[in-house]
Amino acid sequence: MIVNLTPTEEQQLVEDSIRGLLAGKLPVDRLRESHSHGGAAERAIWNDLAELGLFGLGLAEERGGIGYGLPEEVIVAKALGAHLASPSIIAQMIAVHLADDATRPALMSGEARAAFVNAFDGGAHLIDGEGATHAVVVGQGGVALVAIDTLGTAEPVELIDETVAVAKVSTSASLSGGAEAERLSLLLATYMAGLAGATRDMAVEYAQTREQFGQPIGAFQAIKHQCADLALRAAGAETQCYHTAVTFGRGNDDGVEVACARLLAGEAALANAKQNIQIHGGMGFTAECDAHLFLKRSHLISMLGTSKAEVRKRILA
Amino acid sequence: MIVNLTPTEEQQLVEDSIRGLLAGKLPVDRLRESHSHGGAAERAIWNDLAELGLFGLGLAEERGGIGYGLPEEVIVAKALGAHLASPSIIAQMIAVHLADDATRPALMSGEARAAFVNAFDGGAHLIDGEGATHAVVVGQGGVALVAIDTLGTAEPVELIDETVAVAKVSTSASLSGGAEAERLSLLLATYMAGLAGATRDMAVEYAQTREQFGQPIGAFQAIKHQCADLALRAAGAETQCYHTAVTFGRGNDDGVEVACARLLAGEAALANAKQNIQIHGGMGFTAECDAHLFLKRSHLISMLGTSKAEVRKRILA
Amino acid sequence: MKIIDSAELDAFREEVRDWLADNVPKDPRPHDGAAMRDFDLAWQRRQYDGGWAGISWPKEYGGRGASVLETLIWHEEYARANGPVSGSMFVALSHAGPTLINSGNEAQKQRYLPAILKGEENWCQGFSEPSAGSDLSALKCRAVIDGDHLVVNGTKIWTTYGHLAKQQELLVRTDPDLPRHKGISWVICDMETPGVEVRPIKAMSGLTHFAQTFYDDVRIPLSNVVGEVNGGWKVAMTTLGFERGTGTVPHQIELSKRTDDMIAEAKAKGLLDDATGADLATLKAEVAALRSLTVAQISRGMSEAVPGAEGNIVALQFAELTRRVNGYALELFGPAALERGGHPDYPLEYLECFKWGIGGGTNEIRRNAIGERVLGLPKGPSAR
Amino acid sequence: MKIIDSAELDAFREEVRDWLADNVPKDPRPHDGAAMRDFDLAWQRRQYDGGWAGISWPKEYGGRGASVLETLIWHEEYARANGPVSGSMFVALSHAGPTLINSGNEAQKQRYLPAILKGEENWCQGFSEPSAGSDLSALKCRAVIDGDHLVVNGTKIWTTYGHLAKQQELLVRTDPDLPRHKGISWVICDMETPGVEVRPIKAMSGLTHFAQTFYDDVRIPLSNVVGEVNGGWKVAMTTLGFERGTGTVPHQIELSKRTDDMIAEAKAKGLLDDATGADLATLKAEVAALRSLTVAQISRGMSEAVPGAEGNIVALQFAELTRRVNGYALELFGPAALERGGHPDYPLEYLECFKWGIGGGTNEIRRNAIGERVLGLPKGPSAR
Repeated sequence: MIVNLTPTEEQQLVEDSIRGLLAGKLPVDRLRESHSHGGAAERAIWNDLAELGLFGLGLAEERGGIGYGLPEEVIVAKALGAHLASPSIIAQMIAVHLADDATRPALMSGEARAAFVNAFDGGAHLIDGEGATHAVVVGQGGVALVAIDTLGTAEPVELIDETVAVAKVSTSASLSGGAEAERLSLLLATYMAGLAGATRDMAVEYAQTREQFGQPIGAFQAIKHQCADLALRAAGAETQCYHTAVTFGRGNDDGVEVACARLLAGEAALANAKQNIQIHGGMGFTAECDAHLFLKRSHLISMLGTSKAEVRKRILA
Repeated sequence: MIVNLTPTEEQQLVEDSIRGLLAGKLPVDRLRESHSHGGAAERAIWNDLAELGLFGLGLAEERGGIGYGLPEEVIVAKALGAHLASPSIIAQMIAVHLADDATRPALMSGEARAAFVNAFDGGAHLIDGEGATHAVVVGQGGVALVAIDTLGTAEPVELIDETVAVAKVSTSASLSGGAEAERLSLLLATYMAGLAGATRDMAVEYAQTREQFGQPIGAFQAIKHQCADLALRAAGAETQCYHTAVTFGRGNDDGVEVACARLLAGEAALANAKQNIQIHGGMGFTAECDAHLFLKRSHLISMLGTSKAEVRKRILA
Repeated sequence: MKIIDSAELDAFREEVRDWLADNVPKDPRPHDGAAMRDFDLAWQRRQYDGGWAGISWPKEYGGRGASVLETLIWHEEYARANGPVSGSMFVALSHAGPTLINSGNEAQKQRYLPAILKGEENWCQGFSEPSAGSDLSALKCRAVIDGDHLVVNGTKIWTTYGHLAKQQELLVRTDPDLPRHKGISWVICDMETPGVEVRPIKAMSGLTHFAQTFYDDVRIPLSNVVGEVNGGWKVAMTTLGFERGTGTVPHQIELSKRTDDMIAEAKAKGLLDDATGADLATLKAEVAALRSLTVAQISRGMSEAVPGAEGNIVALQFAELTRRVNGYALELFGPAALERGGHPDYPLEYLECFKWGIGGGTNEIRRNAIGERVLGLPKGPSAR
Repeated sequence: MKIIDSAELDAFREEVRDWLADNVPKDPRPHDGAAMRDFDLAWQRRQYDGGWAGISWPKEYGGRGASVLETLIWHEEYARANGPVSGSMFVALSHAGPTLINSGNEAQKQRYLPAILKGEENWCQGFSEPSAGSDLSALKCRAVIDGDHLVVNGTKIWTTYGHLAKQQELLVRTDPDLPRHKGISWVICDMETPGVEVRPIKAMSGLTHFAQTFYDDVRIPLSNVVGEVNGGWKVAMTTLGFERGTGTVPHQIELSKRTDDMIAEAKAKGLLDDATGADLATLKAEVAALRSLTVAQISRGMSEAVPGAEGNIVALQFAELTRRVNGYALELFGPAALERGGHPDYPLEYLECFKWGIGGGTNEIRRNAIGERVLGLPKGPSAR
């Protein structure tokens, strides 16, 4: 098996169109305004996303999907991460795979909407749930798609990431593993690789333009080498996600590959977010600079579903 | 309780005299010649060490010792580490504490000699055992002093550190913990802090003198910041060892403090040794440069007695 | 290396402990805003009334005149009694006050020092500028002499509690033709002077700790210049702390407590396994190292008047370790620990701790200082 | 992003696999010395006889002319078959040979290339100097034209297998008055020329991998200059690997195997608990990242002729990871793993792996290159 990780022309088109849409409609700085929080900006373009074919991109044509595969889905997931898009878009992308024939068309058209529920020992968090008809419940045991009204009463709570709207709920959904759980885990990993890549780019741009001691700070090795480390981590996470997507179902141990992607991307997203703040100095510590948003989102997503301890166990499984 | 870590005048005298002796008789570069290996150079000055009062330095006067305490012993242990002295000197320093009244005088005078036996799951290594009459056996369970002839047949083996002479032996000594085992662990920790300090000094000296791109390499942040990290680790390890020595038996949890010292010093010795090699570039990779000797000794000593896993458990005990 | 024991110190410790037990505020300290400032000022006044204000300040300026050892005891007991952080009084007590004592004239001392100790006026620092960052000598904020006044124009940023302070220690460029380190003056600026405009800056934690200040033809009496006109660099550089390294003790003890609490909570919740145990043991060992480094720094302070550059080692260890400890809590306690508003509020503590290592000397600047001033490595090819 | 499948490639893979199964030496490769060199030359000859020598070299120069994909398959199968490292043939095959193909004249190609492929002559590299280190442009080794010869005086260091090589690619300064990067020539030096003296240097592992070479009035025919006199910098900089990133595949596969073996051994020995499991899982994930980074680099090599600076990312990840993996084995398996001479010889593997990240570009130089050439950051204040 020989793997080529260079995007095909078709994949490049997929990437260009999602990036184009996101650049226009979901620029990161939208989150400086609280009225864009909680997935509001995403809900406003939900139909555009559906029309772009995002919901069903990797679903087989015979099941009504676009007929691409995981490689195209991860391309989208990475772009979503780079734009700090609401996790609900990933939830919807997964929901179509989990849905039965009756529900699927409404999810694909965007008429029905999904949001994540993170089910953990002692509670559950519904994330950006406004307007959702379905919940993609994720936890140690895997994933399940349920109707939103199966969740207990929702009680708002603020998490570390104030740009998402969260409510405590309860759920008794029985989660299951398997290929769709792995797909979800890989999409989340790639979303985090997108976070890691975006903070690398932010840091590099700042290092090129910000001057101190009469030099752009990127000329100083202390900053330059930090940027190199950002690039190393982002590249490792991204290529592992892509490699896993391409080889999925082709004889590798997918569970191990996905778990590696998840661990690498989670660490890269967090470490890069912290380093990006550090490189931005005082500015990076303010709420006015976008650097902190990536840190907060990294914590949120790295704790969605499988825990780090569980991920590491799967790598050695 | 207020702790002052600045050496007293008397402690400074102890330090100056041991350093003076070691600088003259055990310069690190002696180990470039294999005839100094295996503790040979140390055996040649064993009587000088005894006359300096090293064997019994921290032993109470009523037991025939010099009457100093742990602070003075760790000052010596650190100097021994900085000179890559044979671990047998530490073994002898501990042996006088472990010995019964009949044996102690001969150990203090240097007439009887001790060497370490590292007892681990599956074997035991006698280190620099030539001429030894006694063995200080160390392992997970603690420490024991035994006569050298209680060990099984000695079969020479080369360890990672070719400057020590090692033999596989067997021992059925029953080890015990307690204050003397903690004392030993602290002396080994401080020996490693000595290794960490020496590699910091080596790296800094090289960075000050070696030029590249028309500058001393220490002017470049990549090297300067590595040196700062060497200094941070060495200082953390050293001050923790000293603090533990001063407060020993004064109401702190000595077991936890010693374990912290051991963990910090082991990590500092290893990390600094690696970084020192890196800073020395090609030269650091050669057998001609002393940098590798510190790496090898760090591995040897960090595995003597309590394992890292056990050390970490004790920190949380 | 020895234990210092004395009946006098024991008695002093007991006195401190008793007073703190009776006086440390029971109400939680507000996180920010005027309520926080008022809390800080009231607590300062209470210490003043108890005879504890300016613990290490010389007696002649109203301080307690405590020795290094007594100061250390004060800070230890203060931390153990959960005494509140000095917060919006920090600059006044630990920086501006000591600078005035060292370099101010008698009139300035009489005017400003009692007001600090009594909790009547707090101070902020106007050193950093948007374009200068860590490079103080590049500051541009301009002051022109006009009669018996300075007229200041420019801006300062990262001024901690600038929006809540009464006075400011302000560095301005009074002669742009002199070399960079010359031509700077150290001036007392009343924040209520016309032309001073303060824009609060929200931190990523959601709290508002600092501000940017804009100066538009701000007239400051020349009598507010501390030291010589154009001699401000020297004034700023010779500011001596009287605390001799003891000021970091509360942070160190606090971090140690936090780590022990985390370990206890992990045990209680059944989260302690070999893996988390290994991580927690490493953190606890690093906390022990921080404690020992702090003690070593204070030990040096007992015999050396001028604090050495080794303080950067303590500060660097603290800055990096506090992020690791607070970050690990989020990982250890799982998604529930991401919720805001709990006790402790893990995300708040975590987000706040990023300020260490950025404000008051970045980790990079500290590594430069350790390399150059502790280890004697040469300065870099360019500016530093 | 796709899987490349074709019957031709499958057939090629099978052919490679079969040949390697029959021909890879069963005897262990000697660790160093002439025995090692002779082993390497004999294995090269065997590959030549089998038609596999110079897998990616153009056919016109005696190579196999394999495509990038075929080269990749070769390296994959080679690693899986435990093929020996190219060792003392590495410079000839991967550097000197390709340089001659790119920049040599026809006579030079005819004289030297077949001797490489047939395993008759191995090469070493004479680039680094004691006072120049990573800074090639500062080289001082001097060559003066005397009739139709160059007369060389000076010294080179870190010459891998310099004491075992027949030919050397040598950079000398032919005009000290030109700017640093000019005035350098790329010369073929026969190591048996009078005046060449080689001092082997022992590495910290105890093995002797490299040497310092001294040149005392060494006369080299001008016909041995490759490219123009004073044009050596250009020759050195335009050396293109034909392998397009596939050359690192054996190292990556080897490290992957070593990691999996370590995990298996830990399981077998009952050493796998939550703590060691966490460490090993992290290492295995990093090994997966190295694999994926390598695949990405090769993917770029399929469409781009000139290898990009991204290769530094792969090299840096490998250099740092191999130290971590080999170092962890010592920690994991305890004091018994400190013994030399076992299978594997953990200390030997560990000590040897420090060469990555020092030789052929330090980690620091690679981080500079990633910062400047991949990310587009400005060069540093001084030289770099």
